[in-house]
Amino acid sequence: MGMTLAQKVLAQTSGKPTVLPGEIVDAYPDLVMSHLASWRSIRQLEQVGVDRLYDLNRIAVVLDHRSPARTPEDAGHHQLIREFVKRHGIPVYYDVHEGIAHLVLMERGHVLPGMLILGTDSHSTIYGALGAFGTGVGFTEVTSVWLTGCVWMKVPESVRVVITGRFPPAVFGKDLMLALIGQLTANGCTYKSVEFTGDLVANLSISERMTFCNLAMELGAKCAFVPADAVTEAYLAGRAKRPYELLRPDPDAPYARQVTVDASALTPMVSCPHQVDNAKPITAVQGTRIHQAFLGSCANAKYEDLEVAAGILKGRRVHPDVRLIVTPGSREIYLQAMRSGALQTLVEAGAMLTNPGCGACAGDGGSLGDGEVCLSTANRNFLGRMGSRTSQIYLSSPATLAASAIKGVIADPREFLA
Amino acid sequence: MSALRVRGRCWKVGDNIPTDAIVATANLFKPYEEMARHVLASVHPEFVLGVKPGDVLVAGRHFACSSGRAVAPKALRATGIGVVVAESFARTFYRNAHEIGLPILECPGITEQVREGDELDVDVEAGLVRNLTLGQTIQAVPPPPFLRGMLKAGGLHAYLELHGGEFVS
Amino acid sequence: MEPRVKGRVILFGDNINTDVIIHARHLRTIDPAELAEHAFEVLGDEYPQKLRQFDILVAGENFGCGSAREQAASCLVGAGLKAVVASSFARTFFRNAINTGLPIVECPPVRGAVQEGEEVEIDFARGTVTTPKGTFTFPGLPPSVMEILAVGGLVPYLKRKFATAGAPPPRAG
Amino acid sequence: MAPGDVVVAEVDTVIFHDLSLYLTGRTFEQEVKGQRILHPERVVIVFDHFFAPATEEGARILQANREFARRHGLPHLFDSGTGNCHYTAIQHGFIRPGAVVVGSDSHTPVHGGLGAFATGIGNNSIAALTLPYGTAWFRVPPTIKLLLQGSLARGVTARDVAQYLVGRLGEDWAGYKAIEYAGDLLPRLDVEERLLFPLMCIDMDAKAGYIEPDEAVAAYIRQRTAQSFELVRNDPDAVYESVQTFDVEEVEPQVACPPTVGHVKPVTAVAGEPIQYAEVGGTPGGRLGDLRRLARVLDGRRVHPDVRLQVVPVTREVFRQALDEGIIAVLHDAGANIFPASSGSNQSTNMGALTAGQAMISTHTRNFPGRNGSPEARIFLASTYTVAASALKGRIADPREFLE
Repeated sequence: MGMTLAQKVLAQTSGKPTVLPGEIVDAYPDLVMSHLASWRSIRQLEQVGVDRLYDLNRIAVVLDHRSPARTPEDAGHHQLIREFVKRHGIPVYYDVHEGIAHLVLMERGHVLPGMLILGTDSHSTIYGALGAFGTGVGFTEVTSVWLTGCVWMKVPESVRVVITGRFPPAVFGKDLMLALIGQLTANGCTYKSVEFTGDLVANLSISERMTFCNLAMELGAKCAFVPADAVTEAYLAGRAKRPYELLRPDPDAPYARQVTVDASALTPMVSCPHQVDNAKPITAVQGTRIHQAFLGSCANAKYEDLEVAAGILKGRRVHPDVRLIVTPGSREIYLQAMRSGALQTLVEAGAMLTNPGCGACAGDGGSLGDGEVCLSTANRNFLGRMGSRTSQIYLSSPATLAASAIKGVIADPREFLA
Repeated sequence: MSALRVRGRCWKVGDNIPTDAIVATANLFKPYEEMARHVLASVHPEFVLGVKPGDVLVAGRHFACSSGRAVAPKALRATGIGVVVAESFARTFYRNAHEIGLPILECPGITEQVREGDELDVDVEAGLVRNLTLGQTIQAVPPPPFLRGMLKAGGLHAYLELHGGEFVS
Repeated sequence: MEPRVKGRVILFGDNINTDVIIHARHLRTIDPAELAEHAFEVLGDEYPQKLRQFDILVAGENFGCGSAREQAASCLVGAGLKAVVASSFARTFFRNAINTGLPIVECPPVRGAVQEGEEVEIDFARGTVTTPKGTFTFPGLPPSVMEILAVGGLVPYLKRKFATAGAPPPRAG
Repeated sequence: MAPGDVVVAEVDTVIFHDLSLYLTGRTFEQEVKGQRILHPERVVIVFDHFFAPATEEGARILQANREFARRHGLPHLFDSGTGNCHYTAIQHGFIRPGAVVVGSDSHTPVHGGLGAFATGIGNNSIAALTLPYGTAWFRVPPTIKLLLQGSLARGVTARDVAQYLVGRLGEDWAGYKAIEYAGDLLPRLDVEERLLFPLMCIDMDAKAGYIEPDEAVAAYIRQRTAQSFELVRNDPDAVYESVQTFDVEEVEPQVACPPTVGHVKPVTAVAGEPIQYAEVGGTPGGRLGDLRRLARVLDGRRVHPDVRLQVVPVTREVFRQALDEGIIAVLHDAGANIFPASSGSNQSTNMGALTAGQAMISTHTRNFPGRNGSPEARIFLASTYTVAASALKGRIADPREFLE
């Protein structure tokens, strides 16, 4: 029997010809990403008392969650990390000005099809947008992999999501994922690998593929993939740090489940407080008053996302009772949006533009007061995540966000993008 | 003894103490009692531990410079001190202290003539500081009549209430 | 890790996420005891204290979903919890629990069989959870994972490993 | 009226930032009870410290401020991201020659550079007197005239001269006094550069700083407001306590070193001091001129890898203009990080905290221990050029080598 992508990557990285779902393997990840949590991994390393790292070239450190330092503690943690990186000569290191770790590592060609990548961030599933197996781990596990190079992994079963049709106007990858999470629930793919396929996916931009694989985490997935193809190759041209192969699943690979989604039947979606799977069509929540709109996070602060929002906001003004915070995902995105004029448009419309990074999504700026409501393009709306425990977070696409920022209430973007 | 006559133990700090050291930004939005627990902690950690109501804070030149921060005199008052005597005050603090009714007295030469722990008797109206431990009297600059009136009333707001929103000379 | 644990149960529902277990603002430390002072705080200021009065946390589906933050597991250790029983776990929480030495049991019937404050007993060797409404079995964890849990987590495990082996293993082919 | 008299003056503009409004609002509602705000339209509120609050406390403060403004019908609230409070007030036409401007930010005297009488007064003063009665009390200060003569040497800006004066004259030199700046240097500077003098008069403890407004100021104001104003000229027989002349030709780039603003040295005396953070922002930095100067030094170069360079435009308009001029691209390419228009790292309310042993060089105004995080961190203050050069070198550096 053939193998799914998850099986192939784990077989390859554990030195086996084949692996089966359920089997536990000792795999050697190609890359271990740690963000601000790195300081904790460094402290654990001191606990273990060993300082010789397995392979410096498989380590990536990116400071994104609290950038720049907000407190002396943050500043101290950053300093500890910088010193560690320097002392060991870790070559893949990006400081606080670069942006969200996931996006930076993909843009700079560190993420390639077929790689096994661990990250101290649950949304490491996003690496599947380039055909890599990305999954989140805790900081102690990072310490362990720094030292041993190795991690135990249970080979996951796979779920195939076949997407057909085309998006109607004002419907995007985010809407599809919110609908899918609503349908399958937050527990729908726990411990599983999700493979996206179908006509729509074949032509989908890497940006939208990132949104797919990122949000798959909110299904509980261990990893998610859009199998690498010509679109992947085009993205990696000029970026890839080394040669790679286009790893694809075997035609007879075993899937625990197949789900088919007809994109043409979708409408703009909003996830309501306090769970991502509490997803509803825009028509069910439109008119809900918002105080803050956050265009940011690894889910939807990519260049295309900024362009979509700017397209709607062009020549219009953010509602006076709304704060629109725009946090581009990375420096590359920031610069691209600057050169295209999208940033100018957003600033003219009244947005507050912050430095690239995780920003408000990770509680770093844009905190909410009691009873305040935020519409966000991020991937989580859990109770209290962005501030007060009486605040509320709704999630949507950048288009819905832009329309809502103009109206001051959750609004249907189709009015602007018919 | 009126509020403008204070007798207590002397606590000393140096020149150019910024308002940041009186109330750090991190404590700016705390209740005054909470602020009072950290007053001057970075320059004189024993002060908040030992200060008693009616004690006298003696400072060098340019006391309470840096940010305007009108909570600084309020936090000082919340520690219980009765008066601040300094070689000189930063302008905004000078204003702010009078406006909230915290007695302060400008007294050039004071730091040379008192030691930490000395017993002081301060007469703000008369502009006199008596060092009871050393048996010396030091002449200070009494506040001008306008500010004395404000101090006696208990601050600007109390003054305006007393005089129906008018300034009387 | 003790072969058997027994104690009073604190009950939670489905999809308890890591933002609820320990908010990002408290991730300034990795000390389990300090973290425990803020566990479940978002549900109410009384929660960190309340948690300490119980021994075993029982929850429904998808416990620990959300971030990969390891403190979601270690704060429970700091609060003195001896084990977590859930109908299912989010995978990052599952790994983090093992790595911080917090025993976890996946046993769906338990959630419906206990009330908060009741006593249950977990026998890890036999793979059973005994509740007032009966005894339920659960599949054991793989031996490689049990090895980590048995010594109290990944740091002690690594310490031991390097003390005996001396150097990292050879690189994979 | 004569120096020493107490006068009560009608206030034209009251400036609040988020911190001062919160404290003043609390005093107004809890201590000065039952009063209404006499002139809501004269109140300018700018959220510039907690520009994107990282804490719930910050969010609550902004929320309380928004509610205060709504409750009292204050129409001019500029929410997070608009800019630094003083430049936002200027940008939106609230400052005019001859106006009386107060605020509880100590740098309110900056507006004296546009011919206003402007000074910092306490929250209590504003809560008890200015809000309910529309006035403020002042003791008429004696005035000192400082004549600044000559042209600036290469790599030297108004900032350096203003800082040099603080170092030379002392931190309490002008206590309770006003300083009028004059001399042939001023007409050679653009209007925003001149503002550095009254801005930094506070570092000599002056009550106010003033520059007699000229046509350049009038043109600058006209770009920002349609309201009429008069260019108030000094009385020919104005009495000064003293007149002092400084020749600025010899002034070198200056750095204010820890622990106080008066600890000023020529850059050559501190060059080589390692730094981890550099910031161009705050009331004396982050103006369009600063961003241009910064870009001039950084163009085609890279910030030192050990340094985080933070750039904070003073207003949204400045940022927009800098985008158009390609400045932001130059700064980004050099490795700088750009932040929303705000007060940036001032007091590290929203960013810019330092841990023990770290050092920052910035265009901000204060360097007291503990101002930005740990009391064991060190803060150096300098001109945009010096901050730029230092960011490139990773150490405090003389900017003149980059400005051939």
